[in-house]
Parts: sequence; structure tokens; C-alpha cells
Amino acid sequence: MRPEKKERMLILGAGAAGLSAADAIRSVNPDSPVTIVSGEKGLPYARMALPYYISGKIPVKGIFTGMRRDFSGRKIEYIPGDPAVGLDTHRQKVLLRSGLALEYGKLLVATGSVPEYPDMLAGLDAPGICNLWTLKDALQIKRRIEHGGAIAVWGAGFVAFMAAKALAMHGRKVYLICRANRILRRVLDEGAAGLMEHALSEKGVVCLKDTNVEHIGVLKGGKKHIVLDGGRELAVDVLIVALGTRPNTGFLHETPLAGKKGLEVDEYLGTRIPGIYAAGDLALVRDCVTGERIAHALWSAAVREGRGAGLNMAGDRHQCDLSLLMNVIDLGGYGAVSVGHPLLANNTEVYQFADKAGKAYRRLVFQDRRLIGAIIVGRCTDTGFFPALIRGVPELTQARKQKILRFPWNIAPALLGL
Amino acid sequence: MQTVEIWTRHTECIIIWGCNYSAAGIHHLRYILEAKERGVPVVVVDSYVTAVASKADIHLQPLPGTDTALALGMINYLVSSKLHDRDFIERHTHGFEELREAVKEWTLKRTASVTGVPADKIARVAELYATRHSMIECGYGHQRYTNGHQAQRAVSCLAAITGNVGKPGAHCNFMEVGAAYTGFLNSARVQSPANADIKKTRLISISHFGPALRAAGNPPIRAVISWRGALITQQPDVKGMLEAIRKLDLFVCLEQFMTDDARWADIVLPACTMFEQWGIHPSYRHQYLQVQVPVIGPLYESMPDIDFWCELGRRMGYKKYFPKGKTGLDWLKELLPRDFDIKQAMHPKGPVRMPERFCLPVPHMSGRFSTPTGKIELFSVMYEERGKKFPGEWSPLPVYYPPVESRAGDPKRARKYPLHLTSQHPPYRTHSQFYTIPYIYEIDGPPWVGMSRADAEARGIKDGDRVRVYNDRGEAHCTARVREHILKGVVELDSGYYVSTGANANMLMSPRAAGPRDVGAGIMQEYDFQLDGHTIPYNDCLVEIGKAEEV
Amino acid sequence: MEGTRVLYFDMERCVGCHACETACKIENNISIGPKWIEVVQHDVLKDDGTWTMKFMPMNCRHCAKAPCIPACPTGAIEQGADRVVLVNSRLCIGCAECLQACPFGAPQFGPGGLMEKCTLCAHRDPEAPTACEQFCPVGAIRSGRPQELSSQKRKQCLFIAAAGVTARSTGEA
Amino acid sequence: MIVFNPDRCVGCYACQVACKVERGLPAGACGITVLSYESLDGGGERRVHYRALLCHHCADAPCVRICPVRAVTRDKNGIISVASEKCIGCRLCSLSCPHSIPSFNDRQQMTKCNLCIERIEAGLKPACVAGCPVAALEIEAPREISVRKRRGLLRKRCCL
Repeated sequence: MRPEKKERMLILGAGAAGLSAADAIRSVNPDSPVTIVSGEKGLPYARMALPYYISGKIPVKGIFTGMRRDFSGRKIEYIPGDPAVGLDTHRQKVLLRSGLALEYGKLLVATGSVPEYPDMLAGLDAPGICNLWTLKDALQIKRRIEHGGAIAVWGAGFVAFMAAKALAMHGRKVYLICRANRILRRVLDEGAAGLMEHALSEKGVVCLKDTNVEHIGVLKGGKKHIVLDGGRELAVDVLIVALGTRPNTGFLHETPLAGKKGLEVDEYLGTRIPGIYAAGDLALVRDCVTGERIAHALWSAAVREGRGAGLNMAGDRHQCDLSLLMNVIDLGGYGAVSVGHPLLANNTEVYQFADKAGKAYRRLVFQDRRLIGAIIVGRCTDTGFFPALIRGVPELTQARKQKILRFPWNIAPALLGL
Repeated sequence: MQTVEIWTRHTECIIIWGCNYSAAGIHHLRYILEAKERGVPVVVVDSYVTAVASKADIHLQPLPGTDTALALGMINYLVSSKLHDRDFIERHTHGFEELREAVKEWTLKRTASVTGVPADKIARVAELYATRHSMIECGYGHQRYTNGHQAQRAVSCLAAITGNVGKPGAHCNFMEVGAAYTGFLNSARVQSPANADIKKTRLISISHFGPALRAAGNPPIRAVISWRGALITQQPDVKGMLEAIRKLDLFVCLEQFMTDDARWADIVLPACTMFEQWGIHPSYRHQYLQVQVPVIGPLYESMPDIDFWCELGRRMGYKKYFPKGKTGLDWLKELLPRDFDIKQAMHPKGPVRMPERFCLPVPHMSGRFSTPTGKIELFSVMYEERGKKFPGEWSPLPVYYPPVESRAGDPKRARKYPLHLTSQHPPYRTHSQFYTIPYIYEIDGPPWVGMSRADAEARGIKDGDRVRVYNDRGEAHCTARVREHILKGVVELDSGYYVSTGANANMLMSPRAAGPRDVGAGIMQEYDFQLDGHTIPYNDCLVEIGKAEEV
Repeated sequence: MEGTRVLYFDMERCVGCHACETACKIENNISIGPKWIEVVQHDVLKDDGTWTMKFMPMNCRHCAKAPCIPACPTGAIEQGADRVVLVNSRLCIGCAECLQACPFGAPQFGPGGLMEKCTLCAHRDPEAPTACEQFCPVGAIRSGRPQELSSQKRKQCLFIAAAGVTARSTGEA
Repeated sequence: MIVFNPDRCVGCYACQVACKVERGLPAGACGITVLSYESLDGGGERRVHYRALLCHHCADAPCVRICPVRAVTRDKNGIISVASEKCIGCRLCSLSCPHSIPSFNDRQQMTKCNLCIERIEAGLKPACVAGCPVAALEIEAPREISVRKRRGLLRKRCCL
């Protein structure tokens, strides 16, 4: 059943999920009113692109993902700078901070995630200490590093890595404060992380592993004084805190949807309240390898889920809750890709390949006749085949698997039936 | 006309003469194919490789307009081989000796050279036909020439001398629907109500509409209502027709689509579709009919056609004969025989057979024929008589002469316009109908003209080129389809393209009439449709083709 | 696969009237352009030196080992237990890889550029004829169990599309 | 779309060279990639197969959908092209493309086949198609492919 023409489709969040959902709704339903609410001011932008902006690769206008005319041209209402603060599921209304109450027929919660802050440390509110999460953060960092200087990045996840890389490529001295024994520990194994650390150090990034921040102070002239747990001290102009994120579900605390880890959804991305859908960083979707319900804070997942949720909101029945972890990082042409669960350890067959020059590396992990994860460092031309293969398209036959293991550096021929 | 079930069950050989069932009457093909699968040889006589010809065991491809010669050659061959049915000829025919003498000149050799069909093929088909319980199914293909009436007579004589007439499964079927149908649906019952003040009507030849409008003097024709037809699209001599229409005071058209008539009409009245009104459907070549039941009411301002005519009648002062509120169904009931149960013809299950007293399953079984001699007249006494009364070509024996406008008939003209254009029934449309339907247009594509590879190469034309088909009367612009299967010297241009598309074949046609009687300006006195004929020689046309200039 | 109903096409009967095409379009509400079933025509030179024509309706054959399925990079094409090959338009990205893999040229692309093709009228009752079969005026498209066909017919009908309705009809039995 | 005929390809890589020359691409980036693979045939002979990886210009292309900065777009002719100056080099497109088509130039900007739009507008065939010495590549619309295959089948059947 197609929804009534007058039914408002309300989308909270103008990130990848929210905008994909709006596109999907419009693709099948050109008439129903669509409203997008963004918590941040201005036009929607790609958070992913912020490191590229601070590195100087693209101008600030390059990060925007939607122009006003895109919205008006497709009859989409866009309300920026007015985050949702409450939800009345009975009256089907969303309350915004400005006091505006929006009625909806279908609601998509795609408010994404917010950065985690370490709760212990004093001095984090000093100027020059920030996340790299919003455009405001990026503008601040960009301003402060304009005339050189050193930067410390606290954290060693994806955002931290991208920030460090971006600034190093910009010619700045960068310290990467990594609490674990390797960077990107959730997605890379030691071998791959080692290669990436080496590549980072060639760009001028100092990786401080097994290290945490003990104390932060401000020196005269505005420099930040950072004391690390090993006793080492750093003086930097900017400290970027990138210690991970959590779902942005605060405004739902009084509703049945509230949950710390995210919003539970069914296979059509509907929440337990009919008419309310969730997509993106806060949706607890099924991992397509492990089957567990988890929020994947990934651009690719957000696009996919946003589209699926949009189609379902517009009246389709589109099963789309299977999500796949995939990360791709690039260091000036030297890239690393991690797909699925390459670090899973139970009942797995692990194959590792390294080339003679020690530049390229591959780790393929199989479980029960399936490929469940892969790490590829260097030689990244065939990476597009991995996500599909992990999803089971095409099916991994024994012959295919043998071919892949015989020619691990380019799996395309094995998959294209050659 | 025998009903299809009979001939599929009893026939041992089928000749389909000048008829493309795949374009006109596809519902019969199932029966022909079933007969073929039963082992019945199927012969097709057609200048074209039609879809039906492609299914034939033997395909005779005579040059356009030489069908008479082909039939006469077959008669001569059969008579000289003593394969004719002497007993049947003795009992049921008149004038065999005269025919035998007349066809003597048609040796196989001469027939082959005139028709372009190999002699052995002609002999093979003639033998096949004469030695079996055979059927000839005639279409209009060989009749739409100026010698068409003689072609049909020759084919009928072929059937008569082999005795393949009036037996179940052995007959010569003509495209007849009229006789049985008009008897059944008796329009005479309302045509002349007692004491009605109806002025004597004149019969105007629609193919001569232009000249007839000019010739009609007392009283002159001032207004024309075009209804369920395509006056401009489907009649020859489009220019003459348009001139005549321009001179009218009023030209009205009842339509749903922007046809040529609607485009030229002073007033277009919104007509109902068949889904909105009552009607009755017979068809060529079979004995079934169905009453069309409206499934929705008339939309918007449209009204059923019968309501329009009744209203017009009332406004003209004939209120008595056109009572208000008389529906299409009421009219049908009045026209149909009183004892016919109309309900069975309205059943959604489909058509019903007409009662046998209107159409016998096997006509002429009795061996009596409604001719002056009571026999099949190989030498037609009726023609002879008629010829004394009216001008025209009334040869009582079938004779062959080339069509007036053909390479053999007019060599001088053929030097200028060497290609013989035959305009066949379009396979995906019903004449000009359905041209506007996107699904159909998608299949048929923009207007096209088919020509042989030899002719195309001689003119530097490639498949898909825009070409101009022209003669001194007009021109048609279309896309060339160069096909191997088309005879050299023959051009195929489907009938029924709107004049507004610029590809109408009738732009090239002459307004002459086919048939024995010469009707002059087109106003016909004492017309007898059984004898006078009077059709349009759509296939009598010479043209030339050239590449269209790039616009 | 005894008992499986198949759809078969008889080249000796098809006269190229395109009724199946239009019936299919109306039944499945297909736009102008894609043709789930299409009648093709070919000129043939006969032994006696004259020309004739051959016609054949072509649709998706629903192959037992359909090459389009492994060719699809997104897994959008599936074959059910009834052997009917169907495409999930929500997974299709419109890359046309299936068309390159298909020897019959069956995959079609609508105005949105996504693949669509013959479903053997999957929305109809399993024992009901497909639209093309129902509206073929000359019986060139028919369905039946293979053993019902004479060997002569089987030879003529090279193209047999498996309309495996067994699974659908006997599934409950 | 560009159609590849594996039965004709002899692995000369002329298409790759033509593509690079036409578009001035650096090493590592190309609009068409020819892969080779060896196998044993029934008689135990070694055979080399080739396969060209080509952008399909998908109707609902994942690369267009996923590009965070909308640098990859589909124009009105259905050609998917990338605005290099907008590209940030995040490589999501290459990961999302089921054929792993996007490649990257020395400035870490995505490059891919643009169907040689300028050549097509000038009435020429794309560089790879024009450059193929054995006509293993052809540019053809899906409708044409379908018609060609269907006609071809009937023709084959008629010649039996």
C-alpha cells in the first residue's frame, strides 16, 4: 500500500542516511511531503570529507552534499540548526529545540552519532582542543594550523587516522597517541597495522603506541602541554580528540525507543513503533557475517540503510538490514582496506600473503566455506569484489576458493568465471 | 462460404489465393496450421512473401496482376491432362467448351513467362489441387487490379472444372460476409418504414468521391458526415478527395482520435468507443457473430453513434421513427430475426454461429445455382446480358489482360515509373486504425516501404534510408526496408498511414475503378453489387523511388 | 522433471503477429522500449532459390543453469524452486552484465535503466496460461507437460522455456 | 555501453593504451582493464582467457550513490563521470563498485571510463573500441544487444 499523499515523511538527520532516504523516497514517490531536520546549522555536508578539507585537498564548498536548490527543486523541506529534543509517539510529533513541533506520518531517525569524550580529564575545554566531528571543529583546526605547528591526535581509530594523515599530508608534525599496541586495531591485524604505521611515519607522523594521556595543560602562548602516561611530554598547537563515537539517541530518552547502544530495528529497518524507522550510525542492524545486532558507524552502511529505510517508508517492502563492515584508508596512493571480520578467531581459516618487497599484504579469513573478512594493504585494484564476496555474491565455491588462494593478488579472474 | 471447422476437418489441399491471413483474419490461421499439421498441403498464391506464404508448402509468387493468367494456365493444363471432373462439369456447369477453347493459348510455357512462376511449379500445384478434395480461399490480393474481376472468375472456373465446389471441405471461398450477414441483420426492416417521406437516395462511389461530388448536380451535395471510416486516408486520389471536401459547406467527423478526417473536419463530434456502446460483430470468412455489450457508460460529452443518428433524425423532423430513449440494444433487437435469441450472442463466453437458414455450413451442396442457367456459368450469360446494358469490360469468359497501370499494361509509363506498388493490409493495424497506439507503433515503427535488394542497390538505397516514393500523382516519404524476400520490381507500402504522416499510399493511387462496369463519374444508377463489382485497384500503381533529400 | 509444465514455442506456427508482445505489455504494464517477449523475423533462402520468412517469439528461457545469475554482481537475480528466474529490482543496479551473459538477449531495461524481464506471469495462478500463451491467435505459444508433446513437435520446438510450475502447484499437495 | 567479446580478445592491451593516450592518464589509472587467466581445457592444453573490466555506467550506480561529496554523477545521457577536482580520494566508490572499476590517478583522484563522451559527440567511437584491432569491443545500447542476440538465435536456428 502506498502511503497517503498528504502523509509527511520526516527525516531527522541530514547525514548520509537521511539524504539517501530522501532520495529513495523521491525515487518512488514524487509527491509526498518530505522534511529533513538537521541539528547543525547550514547546508548538509559530508563528515567524511572534513579531514580532506583540513588537509587542503578540497575547498570548503566541496564538502557540501546538498544545495538549497536540490531541496526546493524536489519539493523537500529542509530545516537546519534545529535539533530534535523530544518525540511524542502517540501524537506522532517531533519537538525541535526551537519549540517547533512537527507532525509526521512516517519518521526516520537518522541522527547519527556523537563523539565520546573522556570523562576524567581537566583542561579539555581549552581552545585548540577539539574533535574532528563537525564543520565547526574543522574550521577551528584549519585556522589554528594555518601557520604550521604541531598537532597531537588522541585516539587511533578511523577518524584519528584520517585526521593524522590529513595533517601530515599538509606538512605538519603529528603525534598519534594510540592507547593500544597498534593503530586501527579494530579493523587491521598487526601485519597490516605495521605497514600503515610505517607509511605514516614516512609522512611524518609519530605513532605513540601503548600510550594514554595523563594530563593536559595550557602553556603560555596557547600551546597545549600534554603529559603522557609513560612520562613523556608533548607541546602542541592543537589536540584532536578522537576516541570513538556513540549513537546520538539522547532525545529519545523518554520514549520506548531509548537505548544506549542504538535503536533496534527489524529487517525492514522499522523500529518497534510502527511508522518509525532508523538508519545510519544509530540503527542496530544485523552484521552480515556474525548476525549480531550492532550499530555500524560507517558511511557506506548509512547510505545503504538510508536508501532501504526510504524505500520502506515510501511503501516498498525492501529487506535491507544486513550490514557489512568495510573501511578503506588511503595514504597518498598507499591504501588499506578492511572488509567484514578479518580479526575473528573462532573456527576460522586464516591465509596471509605478503609480497617480497614488504609493501603489500593480504589476509583472507574463511569460516564454514565462506569468506568472512579480508584485509588488503597496497595493490588495491580488486577491492570492490570483496564486499560482494563476503555477502555471498557470487557464491564461494570450492573451485573459486582454490583459485583465489592460488592467485591471491587479483581475485577478479576467479570471480568472473575465467 | 464454408465454416472453418468443416474445411479443416475434410479438406485435403488448401490454396490460399491473394490473402494474408496473418494480417487480415489471423483467427483462421490456427485452423489452417492444424490442417497443415494433419498433413494437408498448403499452397499460397501471393506476390509477397507474407507470413502465411512463409508457412506454405508451396508458394507461387506471380508478378502483380497476373493471377488471371496463372488460373487460366492451370485450367488449360488440367483440361489437357484430362484431370478435370467431366461428370461435375457435365451436370453443374455451363460453357465448358467455350472455356476450353479460350484457355488453349495458356500453355504452361506462356503462363510461366507471363506470371514469372516456374512451369513445373504451376503444374505441380494444379495436379495437387485437381486430384484432391481441395479448397481455395480467396482474399482481395488478386482482385485489387483493374483486371481483378476476371482473376476472381478464372479462379472460380478452376474450382468448377475440378468439381471442388459445394462439397464439405472442397469449395472456392470468396471474401463473402455480405450475403449471409445482411440477410441475418435485416436493415431493410428500418430502411423504408411505411409512408415515410424519404427522398430517393443516390449511390455515390466512395472511391470516386471527388469526381462524384463534382458531378452530383440535382441536388448538389453540400455536407458530408464521416463516420466509422477514413474518407481521406483510405480512398485513392487523396488530392481530388481533399479538393472536393474543401468545396463542401460542412464536413463533420465522429471520432476519438486525430485522424485525417478529424483534422479536416469543420466539426468533430466526440464518438464513443466500442466499450461504451452496443454493436454487432460479424467477420469475413466465418459464420460467427457477437453482440458487443457496453462495459462502461459514455464518457464526457461522447454519445453512442446510434444516439447521434437518432438525434439528427429527430431534429430533421422524423421524430416518429427515432423515438427518444431507444437504445442500441433496442435497435439490434429490431434488426435481428425475431426468433433469434440475442442473449446467447451477448454471452461473455464469445461469439455464436448464425442460424443455418442464413448461412449454410456447406453452400451449393444442392447443385443449384442462382444463375440464369441454374449452373455455374463458365461462360457467363449474366455478364453477356449486363454488357449489353452498361459500358465496361464484360467478357463472358475469363480473359487475361495486364492491369491498366502495370509494366505490361503501360510500358511507356513504366519507363518513367518502373516499380509496381502494391499496398497491402498492414499486419499490426486495421487499416488506419490503431496507428495512434504506442505499443503498436513500437512494433511497426515509423512508416516504411519494402523493396528488393536489387532495386535498392540500383538506386543507391540502403536499409533504413529515408526515401521518397513518387509518381505524377503524388509522393510518400518513408523509411526503406530492403528485404531479400521481396520480388524485384515490386514495392510494398502498407495502406493506412495517415495522410498527415506523409506516407499515405493513396497519395500515389489513381481514382480509376476496378470491375467490369464503367461507372464514369461515380454516381451509380441501378447498381448490382453481385455483378458490377466496382472496387478500387489499389494494386494498380506504378512508382519510382529515390533517396529523400536531407532536410 | 516429469510433470513440470513447460512453455514452448512453435516456429512452424508463429506468423509474427506480435500479439504476444502486446499481451505481455498490457498484462505486466511494461513501458515502451523493453520487450519481455519479442517476435523476431528472419529471411531464409529456400532450396528452390526463393525466399521465405521465419518468425519466433523470444522471451526468457528460465534456464536450469541460468548464466545471468552468476553474472549479476549484486545477486539480484534469483531462481526459485519452481525454476522461474526472477529479478529483484531493489538489488539491481542496472549494469546490464546479465544481458551480456544471456545468450537469448532476454534481460530488458526500462526507462529507469533497471533490469526487468519475463516472469512467466508469476503473478497469475500457477495453472493459468501466461498472457502470451493466452493471446497467441495461432497456438504458437503453448504450455504443457513435455511428455504430452509428440516427438515431432518436440523436434520443432527447440526453444522450451521451463515454466516449472510443479513446485508451485504440487508444493502443497 | 561498451560490450566485450571474450571470444575475440587476444590480450594485446591496445584498448588500455588507447584509453590512456586519449585521456592522458598516468600509470595505474585506466578506464579499461584487461585481465588474463590461464586454465586447462578438456584436452589438457593450457588456454589463456581474457576479460575486460569496463565501467557499465549502471543505471542506479553504487558509486554515484555512495560518493560522499557527490563528485561522481550520472548525466542525462546516462554516462557516469567523475569531477576530479571534487574527488577527495576516499575510495568508497571502488569498494562499492561490484566490478571494482574506479581507479586512482597520481593525485589520488578517481578516474574511470567516461565513454569518451567528447569522441562520441564528435561522431567517433570510444578510444578503446576504435583502438581494438580485433573488434572485441563494441559500443551498443542494451536494446541493440537484445535485438542482436534474439535475431542471431533465430538465424542460427534457421540455418540448422
